[in-house]
Amino acid sequence: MLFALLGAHAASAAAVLAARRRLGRAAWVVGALGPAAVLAWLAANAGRLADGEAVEARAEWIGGLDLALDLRVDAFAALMLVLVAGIGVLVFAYARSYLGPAPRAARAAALLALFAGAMTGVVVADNVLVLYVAWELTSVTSYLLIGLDDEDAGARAAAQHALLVTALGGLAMLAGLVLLGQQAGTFRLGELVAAPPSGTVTVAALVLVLVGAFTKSAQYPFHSWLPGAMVAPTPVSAYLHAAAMVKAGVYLVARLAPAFADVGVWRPLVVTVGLVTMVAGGLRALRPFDLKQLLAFGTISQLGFLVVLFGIGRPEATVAGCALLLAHGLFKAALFMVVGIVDHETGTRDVRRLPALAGRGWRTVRAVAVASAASMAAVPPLAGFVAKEEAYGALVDGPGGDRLVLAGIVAGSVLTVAYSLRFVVALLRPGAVAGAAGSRAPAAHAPPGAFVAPAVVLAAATVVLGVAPAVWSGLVDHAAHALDGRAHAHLSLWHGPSVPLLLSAATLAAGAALFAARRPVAALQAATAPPVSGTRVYDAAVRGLLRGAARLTAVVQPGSLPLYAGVILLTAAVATTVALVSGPWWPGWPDAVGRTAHVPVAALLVVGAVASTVARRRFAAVMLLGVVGYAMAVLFVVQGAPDLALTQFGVETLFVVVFLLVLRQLPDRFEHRRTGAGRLVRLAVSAVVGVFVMVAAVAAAGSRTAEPVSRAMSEQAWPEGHGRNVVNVILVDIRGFDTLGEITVLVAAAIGIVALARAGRRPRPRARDRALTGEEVGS
Amino acid sequence: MTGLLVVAAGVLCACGTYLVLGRQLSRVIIGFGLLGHGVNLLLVLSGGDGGDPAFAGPGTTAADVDRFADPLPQAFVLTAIVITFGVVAFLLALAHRSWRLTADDEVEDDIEDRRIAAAAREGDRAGGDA
Amino acid sequence: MTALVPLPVLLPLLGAAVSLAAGRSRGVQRAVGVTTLAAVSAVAAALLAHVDGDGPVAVQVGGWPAPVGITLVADRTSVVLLLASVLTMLAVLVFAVGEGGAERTQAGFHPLYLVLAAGVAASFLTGDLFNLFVAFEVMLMASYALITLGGRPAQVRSGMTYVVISLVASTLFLLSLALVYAATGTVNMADLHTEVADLPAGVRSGLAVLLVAVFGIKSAVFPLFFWLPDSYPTAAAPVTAVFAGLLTKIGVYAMIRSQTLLFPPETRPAGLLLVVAGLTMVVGVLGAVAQNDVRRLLSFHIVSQIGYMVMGLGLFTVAGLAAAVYFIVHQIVVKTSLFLVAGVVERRTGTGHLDRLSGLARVEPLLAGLFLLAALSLAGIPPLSGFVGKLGLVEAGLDAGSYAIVAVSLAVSLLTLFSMTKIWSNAFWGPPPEPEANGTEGGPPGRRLMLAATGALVALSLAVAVGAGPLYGLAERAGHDLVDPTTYLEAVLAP
Amino acid sequence: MRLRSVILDTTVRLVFDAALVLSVYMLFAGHNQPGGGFVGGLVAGAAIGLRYVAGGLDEALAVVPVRPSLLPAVGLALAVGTALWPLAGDEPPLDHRVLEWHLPVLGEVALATATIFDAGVYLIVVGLVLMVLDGLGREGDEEAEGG
Repeated sequence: MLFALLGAHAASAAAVLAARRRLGRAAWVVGALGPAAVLAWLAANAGRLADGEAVEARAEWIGGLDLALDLRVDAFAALMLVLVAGIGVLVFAYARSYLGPAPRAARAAALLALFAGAMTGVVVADNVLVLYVAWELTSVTSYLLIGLDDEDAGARAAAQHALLVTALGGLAMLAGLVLLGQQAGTFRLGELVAAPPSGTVTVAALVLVLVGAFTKSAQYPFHSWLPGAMVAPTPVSAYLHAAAMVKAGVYLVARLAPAFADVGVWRPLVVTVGLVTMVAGGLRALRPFDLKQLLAFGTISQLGFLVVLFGIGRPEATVAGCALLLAHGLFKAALFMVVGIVDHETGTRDVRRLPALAGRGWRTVRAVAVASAASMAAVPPLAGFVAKEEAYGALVDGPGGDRLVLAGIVAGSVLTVAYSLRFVVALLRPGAVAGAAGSRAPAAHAPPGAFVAPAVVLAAATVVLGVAPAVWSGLVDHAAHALDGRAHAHLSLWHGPSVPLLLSAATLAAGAALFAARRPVAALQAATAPPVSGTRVYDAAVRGLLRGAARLTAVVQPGSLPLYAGVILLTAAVATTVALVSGPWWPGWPDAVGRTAHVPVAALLVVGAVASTVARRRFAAVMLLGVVGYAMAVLFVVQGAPDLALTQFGVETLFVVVFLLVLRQLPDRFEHRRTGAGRLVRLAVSAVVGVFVMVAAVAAAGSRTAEPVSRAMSEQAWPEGHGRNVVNVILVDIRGFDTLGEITVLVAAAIGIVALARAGRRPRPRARDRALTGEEVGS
Repeated sequence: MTGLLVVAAGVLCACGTYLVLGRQLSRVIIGFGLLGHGVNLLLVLSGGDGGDPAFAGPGTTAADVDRFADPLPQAFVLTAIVITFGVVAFLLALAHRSWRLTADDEVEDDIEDRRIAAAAREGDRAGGDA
Repeated sequence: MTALVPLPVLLPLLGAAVSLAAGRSRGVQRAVGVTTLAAVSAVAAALLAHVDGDGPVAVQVGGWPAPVGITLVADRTSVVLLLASVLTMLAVLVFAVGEGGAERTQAGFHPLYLVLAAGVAASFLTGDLFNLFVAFEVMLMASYALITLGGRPAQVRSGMTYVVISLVASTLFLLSLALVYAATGTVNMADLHTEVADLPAGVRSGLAVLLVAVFGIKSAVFPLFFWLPDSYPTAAAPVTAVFAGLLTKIGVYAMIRSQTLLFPPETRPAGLLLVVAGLTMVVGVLGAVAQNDVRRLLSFHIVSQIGYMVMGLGLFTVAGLAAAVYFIVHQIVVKTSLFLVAGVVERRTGTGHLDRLSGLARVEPLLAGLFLLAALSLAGIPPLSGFVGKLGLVEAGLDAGSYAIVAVSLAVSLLTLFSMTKIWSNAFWGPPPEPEANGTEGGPPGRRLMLAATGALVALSLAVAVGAGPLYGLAERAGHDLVDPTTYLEAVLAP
Repeated sequence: MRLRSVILDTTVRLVFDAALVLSVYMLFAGHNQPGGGFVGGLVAGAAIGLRYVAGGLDEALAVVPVRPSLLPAVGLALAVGTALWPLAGDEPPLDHRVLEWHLPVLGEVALATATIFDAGVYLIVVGLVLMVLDGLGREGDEEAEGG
């Protein structure tokens, strides 16, 4: 069944793409089938999941790599699925109005459906390698979604930025997961967490896995891709960058923390990164005039909060994390939708150009914005408040180190209140945030009801969950319990006059004060803004990579053939010699002179070779080469190889004839050119090669102990091969297969020569036609 | 293995290498000719120091076989000679074509490589200025 | 079953002869080419089924038992690579017919292509080191002729680079054969397994490293790869595609085969191979990042990806070799698909330069989808075949404690992704091209055939991923055979 | 037209015929004496080269009445045929044997498949020479004549 759910996503995406011309707006309905199926399935299985049961499925894929498609849904996965599928359905409904039947809409709907499937895969995977598969699929689909408006260079760049950063983390994570699995002896997530390994390798593996989680959840210092990703259409942002994809990292931290929080650097690392992210993101959210950017940094901040809560790995904090996970999904998706509606209807989301959202039709939108932002700021009695109370409570009662964490979280929450206020005020009274700016967009018509409805649903949920915590107390309890057997949740609105309540009140007050003092704060921020932003670092890295690559390539790839040949010959000679002398190898000096006949032949060979090398005339050089060839033939006679001598003689003759045939068109003298490798370098390389050849030959020949196989050939040539000439029997019979190959070479050479000779004549094109039209200059 | 012939093979290979590292295709081809001779010489030597031509018959005895020059490397060399001939003939045709296209048989540097090298230098200068 | 083993070599040769005779009828040539390669694919598939079930099959050519005669050996590694290669060549041939470039204008295309197929098959199947040299030469000679087919200036220039460097490699190969025979008196690989073990340690190591260098040139590893990006991109699109997909992999195959079969464990240059693998990956991918021409960019990726295969070999474990074998299969298919996509793009737009391409996803959505799948697979994005290969290498590397090479391989896969997004972002995204710029509406003639061939290959790469379970099992068994070649030796040397 | 010495012409023709006979002899004798298909083919090729030098391209090409590329095609087919043919009888490829026929007039005729294989080699070498002359020779002549 779980496989069917995943398949439904893929099938609906395929259906949308296949019927893109006919579907129109209906594409969004088809695309939503996957998430809808998940919701239906959740409803049907709610009881089992609440009882602590898990639904599992398994299919083999690659046994050799321990990669089986293990799927498992427990209560925590169910909580994530509520988020992924529930908000997913609403986003599809919203996008139907936002993107409508635009030409890109079908592509967007299909990709969004694929993305929802991938995200579902992340949540239901019980094998860490399967989780990685789904994880990377979310990266790729989000790449394509961010670049949906591909005619915009900014969108293309942002998409690449997001993909590369998350893929970087993904690769680190892959290494970490494999190491972890190898340490534990299993790649099943459940088994891994149940019996966690430890030790140095495990610690390293965990750090690598965390890098993956941090990049995906936009934690500092890997956060910079998320604000850039806001170029995507708002439904995409609402889904990927609020509810779903960025939660993948949080999800992974949540899964692993109960087992690994005490191992090595986990807890200090995760909590530090989370806190830095929460505070830094909150500070950045106070600055942008683009409402979507404001929400983006707010999201980064809240993700940091979530990472802290889950990363601590203690039951109380885990409970708070589960509560905040859901609350955040609700209010952030609603807020993105609001910004999208405003953008869609007014044509801008810049506070400095925003018109007053007057009129009856806008009242609903304003209400949604206020309720959701208030939930974000943890104003009672909303879902965000309930979650925040749990978080404060978890840390107040914790051990000493948690006080520091608590202080950080309070600071982050103060900032949250401030930017939430800023968001609401900017929407309702733009002038109060941006001052009296120049031209404002004209007041817009109210959005249609269907456009607003999804956001209303989300806001309503925010309110209901806040007013009646009992509604979701069970859900959170089961989810937290599934993560950590010791965790139990009992959500309530009113804990009595306790430290958390006081902290909440103080947070709200401080946040309001911070917002009230926005002008001095802004001035201070402008003065103390860090000189480097994440995007700049990324851009510099990419530029540096491109320049470094070009520089390296210019060095190793100068395009000079003699240089290539020289490097290859030198490498072969030197590497082999080094290996040769690494062990016993020298067999002793060979005889100086074998037969007397060798002396004149060897002399002829040497003289001919040297003379041919230094000859300045082509004709002379070729003739001298011929001399060497004939000397070889003589040598073959001396060595007892008459067939060889005959062949050598014939081939050499033919070669000289063919060479002269070509040469008659070339100038007789070689031209002097001072190009390429210098003469000295060439001489040195040649000397190295020559010496290497001699040394290697002596070493190889001197180490022969066995009888050569050719002895059997000589003995069998007559009785078995019916020939006296052993060499010929070898050629046509014993090793006839070689000869078959050899004549094939001749056939191919003949075809190639004819083709080249017949190739059409062209005026000497110095400036080559690089277009490579594929057009041939055939006969 | 005869030292004298090993030295001859080494000299042939060295001379061949020197020519192969040049830029004019006709000299490169001559270089491959020399290299080929050098390596063929080594191949023949790999069968020992030679002997009687390997001709067998009904009356051939083990002692006769002992005196044979090793026939197998001869077959190798024969194959190698023929293959080298085919390839070198093709290379000549290529030189011929090159001559007709550019009035030269020189091996030029790769244009795209040089373009990228130039771009890299350009980038360095721009980077230095920034 | 033994009768099937030589067929992948002999059938294309026969086809080449017929095709050469039928030089004036392109129709006959096409029929011969497609039929031959389809038949060879069927033979390879049947062989694979047999070999995986019953172990290696050896055929003593001419009836001369090893080590006297030449032995052809079909084992898991060679046959699975052969099957992938032949299927790829079949798809590229169909593409070439659709493209109507060199295939249409040059009578020599079909015979040469079949000779190339024969050389490829012989390289995989031969169990004899000298015969491997001959098989290489068959393959190379056909490739020299194919790369310069048409004789355009750029082709002649890059053809020179290609031929000269290949000749250097061949000369070194011949030299190493002379040394091997001088030292052992045999060239049969199974026989060498026993003979080499008796050599002095230094001589053994020297031979091992020399063979790494020889096959390293062919497979384009650092620092022996410089010729490749200069020579591949200028040929006709189908020729580049088939070179990119096959030829370097055969070098890697030869390296794997020779290092595992010929040399005892203590001689294997594992450290050297891992260093070479890392440098090959890094330098190759940085070269790709620096390029602006699609085919050149992809050519550098050939180099970079070779590093992954050498990494699997350098680990010298069953897991590492299994990953390498799987990775080669994946690369043969995916790299060829990418070059075919590049071919369609150039046919359609007249350029492969990223600065001049834009918005292709709008006008060619199907092509864009094919590219995306192949590119993501190359970058190792799950659940595509490249991911499976990468995961195999990562697991093998971490299991062997070779952390550094794993880190390098992962970093390089990020850079691979980067350069793939560079192509996607520039060529497929962006404002669509002007209507008049893309020539004939609906693309060039033969476009459907080209897209069909490319699509078939991409589908094959998906099958490689979906069927990764059985295929990886096969690769693991192949890796096991490579580490422990007992069955191979028995098949070859048994009386 | 170039002026040709009649003496040269006649000599070449005589030598040419003798060389062809020699080449065929070498082809068939190769199994027992130095020679074989390759050397035989080279001798024939050299003879054709001589014809080319003496009489120009057309005369050289006229030696063989068919398209030059047919020679390697047939040669390759013959060689591959001898490799393929034993497979039909479930023998290893290239397993040579002596075929004997009893023909009406000639009586016993024996032909070793090894010789067929060697004949294939011979044809390919001759074909290669012809194709090279046809390719490079023609271009060269045109250029030489055109200045």
